[in-house]
Amino acid sequence: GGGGDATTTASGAGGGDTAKTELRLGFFPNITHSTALVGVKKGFFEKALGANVTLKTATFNAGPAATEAIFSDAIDATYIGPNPAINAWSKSKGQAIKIVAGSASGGVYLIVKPEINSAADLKGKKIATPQLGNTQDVALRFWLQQQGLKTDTKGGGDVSILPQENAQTLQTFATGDIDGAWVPEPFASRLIQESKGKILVDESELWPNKQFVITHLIVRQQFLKEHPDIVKKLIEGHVEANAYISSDPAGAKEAINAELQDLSGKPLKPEVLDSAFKNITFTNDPLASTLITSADHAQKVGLLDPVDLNGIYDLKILNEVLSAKGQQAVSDK
Amino acid sequence: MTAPTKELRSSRTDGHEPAVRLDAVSKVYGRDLLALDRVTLTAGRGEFVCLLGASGCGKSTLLNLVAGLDHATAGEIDTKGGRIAMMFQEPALFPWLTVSANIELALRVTGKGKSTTKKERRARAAELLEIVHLGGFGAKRPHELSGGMRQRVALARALAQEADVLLMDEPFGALDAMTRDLLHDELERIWRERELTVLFVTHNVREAVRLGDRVVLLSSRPGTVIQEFPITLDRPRRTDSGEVAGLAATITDRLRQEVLRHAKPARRPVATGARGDG
Amino acid sequence: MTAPTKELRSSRTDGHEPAVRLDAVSKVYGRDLLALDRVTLTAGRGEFVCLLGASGCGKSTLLNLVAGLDHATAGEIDTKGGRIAMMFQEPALFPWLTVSANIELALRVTGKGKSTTKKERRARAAELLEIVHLGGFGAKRPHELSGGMRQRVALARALAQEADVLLMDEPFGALDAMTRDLLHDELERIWRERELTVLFVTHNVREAVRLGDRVVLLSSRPGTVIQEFPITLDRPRRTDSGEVAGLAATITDRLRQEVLRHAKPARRPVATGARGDG
Amino acid sequence: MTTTEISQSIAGLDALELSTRERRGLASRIWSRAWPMISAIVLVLAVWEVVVLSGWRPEYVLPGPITVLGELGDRLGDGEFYNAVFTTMRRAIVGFALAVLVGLVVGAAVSRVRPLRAAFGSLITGLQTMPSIAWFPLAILLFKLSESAILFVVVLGAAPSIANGLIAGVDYTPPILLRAGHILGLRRLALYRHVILPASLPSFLSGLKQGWAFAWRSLMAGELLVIIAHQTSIGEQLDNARELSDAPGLLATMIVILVIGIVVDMCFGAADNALRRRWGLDQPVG
Amino acid sequence: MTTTEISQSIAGLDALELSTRERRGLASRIWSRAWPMISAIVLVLAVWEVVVLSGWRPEYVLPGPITVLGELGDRLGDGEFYNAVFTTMRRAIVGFALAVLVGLVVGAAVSRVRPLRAAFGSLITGLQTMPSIAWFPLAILLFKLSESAILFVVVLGAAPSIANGLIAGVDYTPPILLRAGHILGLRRLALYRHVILPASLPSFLSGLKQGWAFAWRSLMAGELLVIIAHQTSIGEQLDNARELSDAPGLLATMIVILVIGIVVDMCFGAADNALRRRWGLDQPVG
Ligand SMILES: Nc1ncnc2c1ncn2[C@@H]1O[C@H](COP(=O)(O)OP(=O)(O)OP(=O)(O)O)[C@@H](O)[C@H]1O
Ligand SMILES: Nc1ncnc2c1ncn2[C@@H]1O[C@H](COP(=O)(O)OP(=O)(O)OP(=O)(O)O)[C@@H](O)[C@H]1O
Ligand SMILES: [Mg+2]
Ligand SMILES: [Mg+2]
Repeated sequence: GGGGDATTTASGAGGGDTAKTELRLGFFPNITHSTALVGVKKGFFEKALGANVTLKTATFNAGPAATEAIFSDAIDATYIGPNPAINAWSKSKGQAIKIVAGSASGGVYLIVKPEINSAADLKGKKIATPQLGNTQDVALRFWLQQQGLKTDTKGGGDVSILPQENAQTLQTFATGDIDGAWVPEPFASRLIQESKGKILVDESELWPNKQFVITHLIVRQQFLKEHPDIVKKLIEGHVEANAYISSDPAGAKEAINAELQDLSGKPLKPEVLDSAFKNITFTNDPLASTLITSADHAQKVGLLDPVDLNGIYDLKILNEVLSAKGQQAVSDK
Repeated sequence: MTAPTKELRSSRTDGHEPAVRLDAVSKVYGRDLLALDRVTLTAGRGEFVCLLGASGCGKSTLLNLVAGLDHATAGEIDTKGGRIAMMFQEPALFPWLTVSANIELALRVTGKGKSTTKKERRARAAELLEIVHLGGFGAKRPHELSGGMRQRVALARALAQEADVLLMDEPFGALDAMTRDLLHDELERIWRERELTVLFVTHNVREAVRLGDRVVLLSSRPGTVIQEFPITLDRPRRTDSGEVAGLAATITDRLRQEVLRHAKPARRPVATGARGDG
Repeated sequence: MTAPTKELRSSRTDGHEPAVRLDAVSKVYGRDLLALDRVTLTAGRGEFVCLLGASGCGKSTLLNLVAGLDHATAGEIDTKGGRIAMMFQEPALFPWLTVSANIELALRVTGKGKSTTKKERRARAAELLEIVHLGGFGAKRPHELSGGMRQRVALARALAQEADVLLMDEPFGALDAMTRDLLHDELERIWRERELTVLFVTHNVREAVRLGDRVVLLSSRPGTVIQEFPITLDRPRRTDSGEVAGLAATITDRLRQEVLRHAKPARRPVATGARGDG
Repeated sequence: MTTTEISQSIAGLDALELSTRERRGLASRIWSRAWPMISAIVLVLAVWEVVVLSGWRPEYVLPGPITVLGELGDRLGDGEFYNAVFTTMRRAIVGFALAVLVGLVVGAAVSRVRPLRAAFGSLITGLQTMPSIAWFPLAILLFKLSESAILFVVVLGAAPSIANGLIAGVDYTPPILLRAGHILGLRRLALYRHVILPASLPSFLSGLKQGWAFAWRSLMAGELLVIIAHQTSIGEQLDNARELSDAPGLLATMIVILVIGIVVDMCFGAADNALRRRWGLDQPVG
Repeated sequence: MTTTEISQSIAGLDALELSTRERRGLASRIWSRAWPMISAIVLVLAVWEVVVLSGWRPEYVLPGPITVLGELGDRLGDGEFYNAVFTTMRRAIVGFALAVLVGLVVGAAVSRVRPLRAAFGSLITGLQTMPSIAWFPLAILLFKLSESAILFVVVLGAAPSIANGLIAGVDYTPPILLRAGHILGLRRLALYRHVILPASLPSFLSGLKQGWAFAWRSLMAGELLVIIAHQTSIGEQLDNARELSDAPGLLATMIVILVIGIVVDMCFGAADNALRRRWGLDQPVG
């Protein structure tokens, strides 16, 4: 495929390393995408890509748009959550994308009204999730199933699950229309701080090593085939950014808020940023096992047709980069 | 059928209480088109007044003012004669209603019509359509009628209103002589029966003499009353009678003078003369 | 001004090549309203044919068919006479154009008009407005004119088309006698100059006699030709001349018979007779 | 032949023609309306298939008509689908009916009361341009997580359009008809009911059509607002298809939306044709 | 007084009246149009404040007018805001202009060519009911992440409406005018240009108005499609405010959208009034 318009000129023109090439990178203006925010703000990507590759960024508000862009050859790589990645993989029958690195983990909670103290109290209550069949939705359903509470995909059962946008969840929780929500940061922190919610479940408690994937980096397979060198540089920048975040959290937070301000005009409130940032771990490990387990759970609660995730990961480059830095390799199992 | 005697009905205003009175009424359109210039005119209760005048002299404007559809620029208009019905120069039928429904609507809104049932109104509409010789056309829609037929429906609708004052703007302009004669008779009969006050605009001088108690001549733009002719011929009159023809000839002559006075410099340069709107 | 001699112009069709020919033309509206019943009629090139008939007898329908605006149910229509202009029963002016622009549009579209400049057309429109005695009204919009004035604009527009066949549907119905006389003269002059073929519908028998080479009488619904009167009076004729009046009286009598034949059972029950659409 | 004979024979002919016309009516008339549509559909499908076959984009991005129609067929075989259509149609119809009511009242008031018009006239178009999502917070504030919240969004989307259609109709009512009504003694509400409303009908009808489109689009957005137990809806399906990057599902849902839109338009079209026939606007021209 | 004197004196009076009228024009006429609007605004703000003061909902869910106007004021003081308005208006105008072009061509073709109408007539309304998000994948597919993708969505949103307005206008053109045009020798394109288009102008204008609303709403959605670096837009601000549950920001953005909608409506209103005056539709009735 070849690019047609101004923003995509040189891409796909062939693997000429000397020619000036472009890397079109997508991400969301969202704290779980901090690796990208920091990487862009602090110039880690640009530095890694060098003079011959121009970085073009595109921001999206949600996974589907990013997937559409990848499918349509409009971007080459993007930070994205686990669900859209699985969807992109399964819908394209393993042709469209590869996960090349992990980015963030954790930071997902079941926040409930103060009077709710246990799973049993949830009977007859309304709990929101961001989207039917997404990671949080599946996690909630699976957890409730384990607690012996019945649910169905239409909001019926012992606990009524209402998929709605996170922004709407903030409002409906504040007005008391829902009793709780299984949401990622920064919404979890906002529910706690603005509407006196409390944490009933920390999702990381449910996973081995208290880690599970929430953001990772995917690339277009075609691009990966044609420009493995550029992908490698991208991953180098990615690893640099994550290293910076763990070495200088304060500086990272500053960079994150500055970039958010740039992109959406509004930075996060410091206390929200602090609390959210604390709850998320930034890691290069895509935590492959958690993705596979999550997909398994989704099948169990009836939200996903059986899907073969074999080959969704391509961590060869990441491991090269990591070993060059003397870090431990990650696994795709 | 208890019509007042002819003598009483056809008399001039003098003794009567006026039903319509215009006092030095002027009308300016836009900035400077003077359409009516201090027109003073009175129609007594039960009087049949015909208005004659050249094309564009302000006859329709005058009727509109009397009907209260437009406001006079100067002067006063009194219409104490009761409720007003009007037949416009165009039929102005409602295209979304059948012919019968157009008339029924008028029956429904007006006076005693309010207490009638739909069936009564339908029957009455059919009667009115018979009067204008359109029996059997009640179910048609206006666009299915010929020009003259539409005009007759408009007449039936105006009659349906059972008003006290009837303003008619060239009501029979699109009719052949025969139909016109028949309708003259009908109109005269209804006028007598209901003691209507009628203001009747026409270009047909014989028609004016045939119907009117009085014929009022308007000058060309700006319109103003130049002469009034009381018509004292006995009723019923006939359009083709010698008396009517004679009187009509007199009035036509007077009208001709008036038109010629305005159209002074013959054909082509008539325009500057005819403008008169400066 | 090189008008052919009067004798030649006012003759009947016989020798001439026909400009308009209707052969057993019938028109049915909807399912069963027979408006025209096997009408056969010919107008020679340069002939002035007047159509007379009661209201609703199908005159407008006939003109529409000749103009090609509607399709005959049966029969054949030939219009070899060249381009056709038409004046409708209503003015049918374009409300979004000024009076002058309405005429200019006609000038622009028609024949040689295509090669004229905007300025020439404007000047020509002003001339035409003078002819219908509306000089100085070019900048007005149709709604600012009186009924009769609009009709005259429509006439000017029809003349602007410089067609060979002119269909006119009660063109002077809304005009006073004086203006009408003046326009009769103008129309006759233009007819002579341009060797027009004219089909002229009117309710005014005198007007028909004043203008026509031939007067065709149509019966009431369904319309069909009942009689033709060749008018051999010398031109120029005058509407109020004795000869015209005499001939008009004859024709009126014939018309009256016809109408009475149809309207058999007097006033009220006329309806069933007048329906005739079964 | 006498006149009566002629007219009888014509009536006879007419009856003859009529019966054939009606016989044609059952096949030929439908056919004459259907063939352009069918050929259009075939054409579109063909072009689509050619584009897909050309390999311009992989199947998972731009699936071919066969895949999509297969997907659609699967759905048509599933009871869930009819539930979704039913739920959405119910909401659309209820919301639209409410919007018509509101639009009628607002349009009538604003079009005839001068200060109201000066105050709110332009606000109507202003409201019309407000995207549905902007109303979500307010909808939830007012109606909690109930179906009423969805209807609220639908009404806010469609009513301005309907009001505007009415206002345009009122503004363009021929003055001569208003005068005729006035002379008949019709005032205010009666004038409205007997003259202005019927005279504005064509414009009102086209406002209704636009209103339907607004209502439907608002509904598609609004159905994501509240997901009510055991009720799938078309809006939800559309969103899910997009969320799951399910191109065939998305296209199938789009086809469903198109078909519903076309059917609704045909209803409006029928009303419109009836109106034009009655008003005599369908006369031949030349 | 002779006639000329009278008409002169009337002209004089008229001139007098005119000058006062014009002097009033500068203050009073604006005032007479403005006061109902101002009072409406004051009324709305008052009701709003009362509701907020009543403590019905917490301030962060339903902020009061003062907070919101403060927020709006902040934005008005910020260059960013004008950039956003400028970007969005530019897109709206370009998209709308394209939509007018497309709508005009499609409307003209469909309204007069019978098979086209049978084939695509109903499809137009069908397209109109298609929510913008359904077009996103196609837009990205065709135009990548460029401004063209946004414009594509805007045109698809607005053009059907404009085409429908034109079609309705054509359908309701009085046959007598068509006949007059036909007799003048106007055929096809010329008939279109000189008769049908001007006669449909009122309906077309109202279609344009609806089209603008569709264009704007599609734009608000479409601006989320591609966020082009360093170009904020109103659509984006609206979504951000929502995403961040920033109630004052959301309301401030809604006010901006309303104001733009109102201003645009006033432009259409001015065109409309001019049209009605020229056509003589503003005559007194009684
Ligand atoms: N609405 C209007 N706006 C501007 N001028 C008008 C308007 N109506 C009428 N006029 C002008 O007023 C004058 C008188 O018009 P009016 O219609 O009263 O004449 P009329 O006597 O009825 O003529 P006709 O016999 O031709 O119907 C004309 O010069 C006309 O141009
Ligand atoms: N469009 C139509 N649809 C149905 N019937 C029509 C239509 N037009 C005319 N008619 C009928 O055809 C007959 C003849 O109408 P037409 O208009 O030709 O009469 P006319 O001779 O011009 O009458 P007038 O002198 O009143 O104008 C009438 O009975 C009328 O009802
Ligand atoms: Mg008049
Ligand atoms: Mg006629």
